[in-house]
Amino acid sequence: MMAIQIKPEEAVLKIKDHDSLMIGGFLGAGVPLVMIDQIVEKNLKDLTVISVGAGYRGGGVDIGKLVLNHQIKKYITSHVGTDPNLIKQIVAEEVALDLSPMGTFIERVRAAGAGLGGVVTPVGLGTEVEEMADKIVIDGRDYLLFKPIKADVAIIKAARCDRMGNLEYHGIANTNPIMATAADIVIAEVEEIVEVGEIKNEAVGTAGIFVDYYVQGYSFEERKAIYEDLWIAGNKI
Amino acid sequence: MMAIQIKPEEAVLKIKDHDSLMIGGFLGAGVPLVMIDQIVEKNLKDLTVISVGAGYRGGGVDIGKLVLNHQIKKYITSHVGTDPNLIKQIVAEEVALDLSPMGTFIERVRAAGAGLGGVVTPVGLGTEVEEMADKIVIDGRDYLLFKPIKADVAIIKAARCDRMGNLEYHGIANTNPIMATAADIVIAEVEEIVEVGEIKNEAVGTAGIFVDYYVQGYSFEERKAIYEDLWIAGNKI
Amino acid sequence: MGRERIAKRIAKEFKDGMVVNLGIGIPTLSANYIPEGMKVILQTENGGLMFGAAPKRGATNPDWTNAGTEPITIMPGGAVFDLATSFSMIRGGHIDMTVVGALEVDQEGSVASWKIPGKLLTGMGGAMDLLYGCKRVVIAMTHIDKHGESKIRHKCSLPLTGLKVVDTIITDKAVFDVVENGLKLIEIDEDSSLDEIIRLTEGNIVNLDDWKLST
Amino acid sequence: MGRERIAKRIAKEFKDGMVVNLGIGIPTLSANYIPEGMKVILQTENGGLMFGAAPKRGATNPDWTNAGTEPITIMPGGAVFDLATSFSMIRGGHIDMTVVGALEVDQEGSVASWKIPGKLLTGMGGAMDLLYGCKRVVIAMTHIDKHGESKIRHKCSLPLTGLKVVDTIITDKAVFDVVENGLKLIEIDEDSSLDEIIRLTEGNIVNLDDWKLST
Repeated sequence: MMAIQIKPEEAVLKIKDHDSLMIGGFLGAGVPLVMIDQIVEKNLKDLTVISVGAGYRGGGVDIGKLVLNHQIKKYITSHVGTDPNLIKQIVAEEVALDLSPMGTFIERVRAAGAGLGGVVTPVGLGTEVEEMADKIVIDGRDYLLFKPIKADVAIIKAARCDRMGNLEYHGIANTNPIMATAADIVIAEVEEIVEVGEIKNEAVGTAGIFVDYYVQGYSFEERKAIYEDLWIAGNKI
Repeated sequence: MMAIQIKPEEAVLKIKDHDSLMIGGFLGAGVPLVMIDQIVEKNLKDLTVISVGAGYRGGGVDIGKLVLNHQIKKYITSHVGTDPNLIKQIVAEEVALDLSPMGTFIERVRAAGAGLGGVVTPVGLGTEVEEMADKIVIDGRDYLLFKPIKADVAIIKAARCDRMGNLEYHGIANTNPIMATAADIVIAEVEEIVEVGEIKNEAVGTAGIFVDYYVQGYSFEERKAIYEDLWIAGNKI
Repeated sequence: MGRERIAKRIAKEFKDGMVVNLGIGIPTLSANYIPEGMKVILQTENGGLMFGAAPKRGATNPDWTNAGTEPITIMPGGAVFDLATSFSMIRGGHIDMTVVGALEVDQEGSVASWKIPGKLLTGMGGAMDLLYGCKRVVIAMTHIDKHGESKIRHKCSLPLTGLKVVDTIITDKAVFDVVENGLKLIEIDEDSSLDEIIRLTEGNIVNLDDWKLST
Repeated sequence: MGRERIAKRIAKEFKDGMVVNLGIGIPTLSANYIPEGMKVILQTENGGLMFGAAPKRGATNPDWTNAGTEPITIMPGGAVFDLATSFSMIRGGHIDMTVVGALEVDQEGSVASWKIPGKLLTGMGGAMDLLYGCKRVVIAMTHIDKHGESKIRHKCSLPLTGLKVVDTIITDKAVFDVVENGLKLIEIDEDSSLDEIIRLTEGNIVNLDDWKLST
């Protein structure tokens, strides 16, 4: 079915308590900020969040808001070091943690979207990661076999979207194009919605056939202001 | 090391008799035509060709020239139906055939380039393909496990290349970006060589770090003329 | 000849917004019969979405081709991508329907299309991925072979392309759905008859009650 | 403090045209010491190649960030890509060198950096992929911890990030290569001495004959 535009407050109704929820982005960058705020407002509970890392450094920003609001029961990721609140909830066993190395994590998401049965990787051999996977031998060499990771809903972030749901990414797209393939329902938050034909065939990073709903997020200038404030506060610029 | 520009007749010297050679493209489309002609001229022997399919329909064009010149000892592919000469050589056991389904084939090439130990796919279960792979069970479901496919040399085709070897593809890139990752030596044939900065960051389809050598191929207009002639001859247009 | 007839009948399976991969031959022909105003998103497995009619001489683009290396156009809203992305799309269940030809289909929904031992040797190409990965698999073929034998079999005799993967069979004479224990007759072509269908179909038809005459 | 000293020493490992991934902290600092005229291609694992200096206020781009979500610039000739592509690049052996910090390294080239049971819980992030996949692994860290204990151990006591993966260790006091049966001393910092290095290095130094004084 064709992707359709809805309001963020309608889009959030597609997510239910106890859902597994992929959130695109990378440790705060390239994250669907408006949709996350909606999830906070809607106070969805017991979510299994699937994200390559936690939210922006220090916590309380983007995904960190879901943490502060105690909406997460399980976190499937490769890194939580940026959010001390999340670490506290993990230590207190309020949130279950499911870790894999970053390259393995994203390959597991890709496998789910690509109809593959697993990921065969040497990364993590000889470490505790061996306990997180099965070991298999191919041509006399050891590998770890991981299962795919899929989700009920993915909320992702792109720069532009056309009326068919085709997404164009600007800059570093990080996990967004991969997560777009691996969830039953895909909601894309974009800076700008344009007419069909304005995004060149070659510039389509996620084809519209993967997208169910698209919502208007912050404009590029608004996002720039949000991140500059964070960076100024953190003495980064 | 930085990619460097060389002449096609120098580039072909990087390929040796008995090498495994990936050839980008798809059944004649998006193929490195100039480099293939060089390989014919150099009369390289006993090549293991790795290509998603055979050459342009009817044979004798692009990869089909290597067939006519009896330069191939093994063909790793998913489809040879377009080249009757190749089929004859396979039937005569002059050329060994190593088949896998198309999606599995390209995923095996990707695995080699991506440092993965294998490909786990359900495609081909219940068919003769089961004999081409190992069977594994994950969560009670059967899958086939295929090994990665890598090559000594890959010759690929892109539209534009900058002086750092960054490649931009126009239209359907097919196997070219994947093969660029899976060979010890990568030679890119391009229509146009431009200065660094002319290819937008987002438009880089293969980063220059994957490319060892780039050569000037036919221009877009020349390629268009070549394919229009083929299509007119075949009553396609 | 039944080619156009089959193609027209295939087109009745299209729905607005559907993502479809059409095999070469008759299935590709069916694109000519997409109803006016309906948007069907055609995928080509070499790496494109939303392709349109063949271009005219002089207006071709050597980088816009279909899986048969024929020139195509790509429409506004279309996308191009590499082959790994294309087959991830196919295998990952993101294509709503594929329509492909076959040498044989059987009552269990298995299909043979890629190999005749000692005779036809082409390789399976993308067919197995399509049969496995697409949400709905429609086989389009002539009902009988050139020797008059039914191509709808109890069990395929040729090497399989896919095991128990077919949802619907469209021939020049009838339409069947593959159901629990065999085939359900859905439609009979107006130039055929129930008697003929029963006579020319080797596979078990388990439901003969719900068919209609196609127009 | 030795941070700048270590960063400067790391920079001596750079070669023209090299593709390098620098870990956060001291390794990232070393980019400031890339010799004039030398082109080192920096990769950031979140998905970029050829990043340059941090931008000024007002000139940042929220879509151009490093793995620490700090603003970066991307230079002409750079490329951006998704995370699967980035880690394929890393794991597939397409990065010439990575320089990362560590809590401990041992004489077998194993390294611990991601976990202190009961204390530090962050997840391994991309560290394991980098250690496994990059052609050359350089560990950059202070020679001793805050208790004065050697961070170069016979055997790592903390959970490993990588088993037998390290090629070179750069500290504020010395440089070692990991060789067959232990560590080969390559360089001693001018403010240190052979005696001190021997005293402060728990891991086996098997070759003490080929070192030079760093300047």
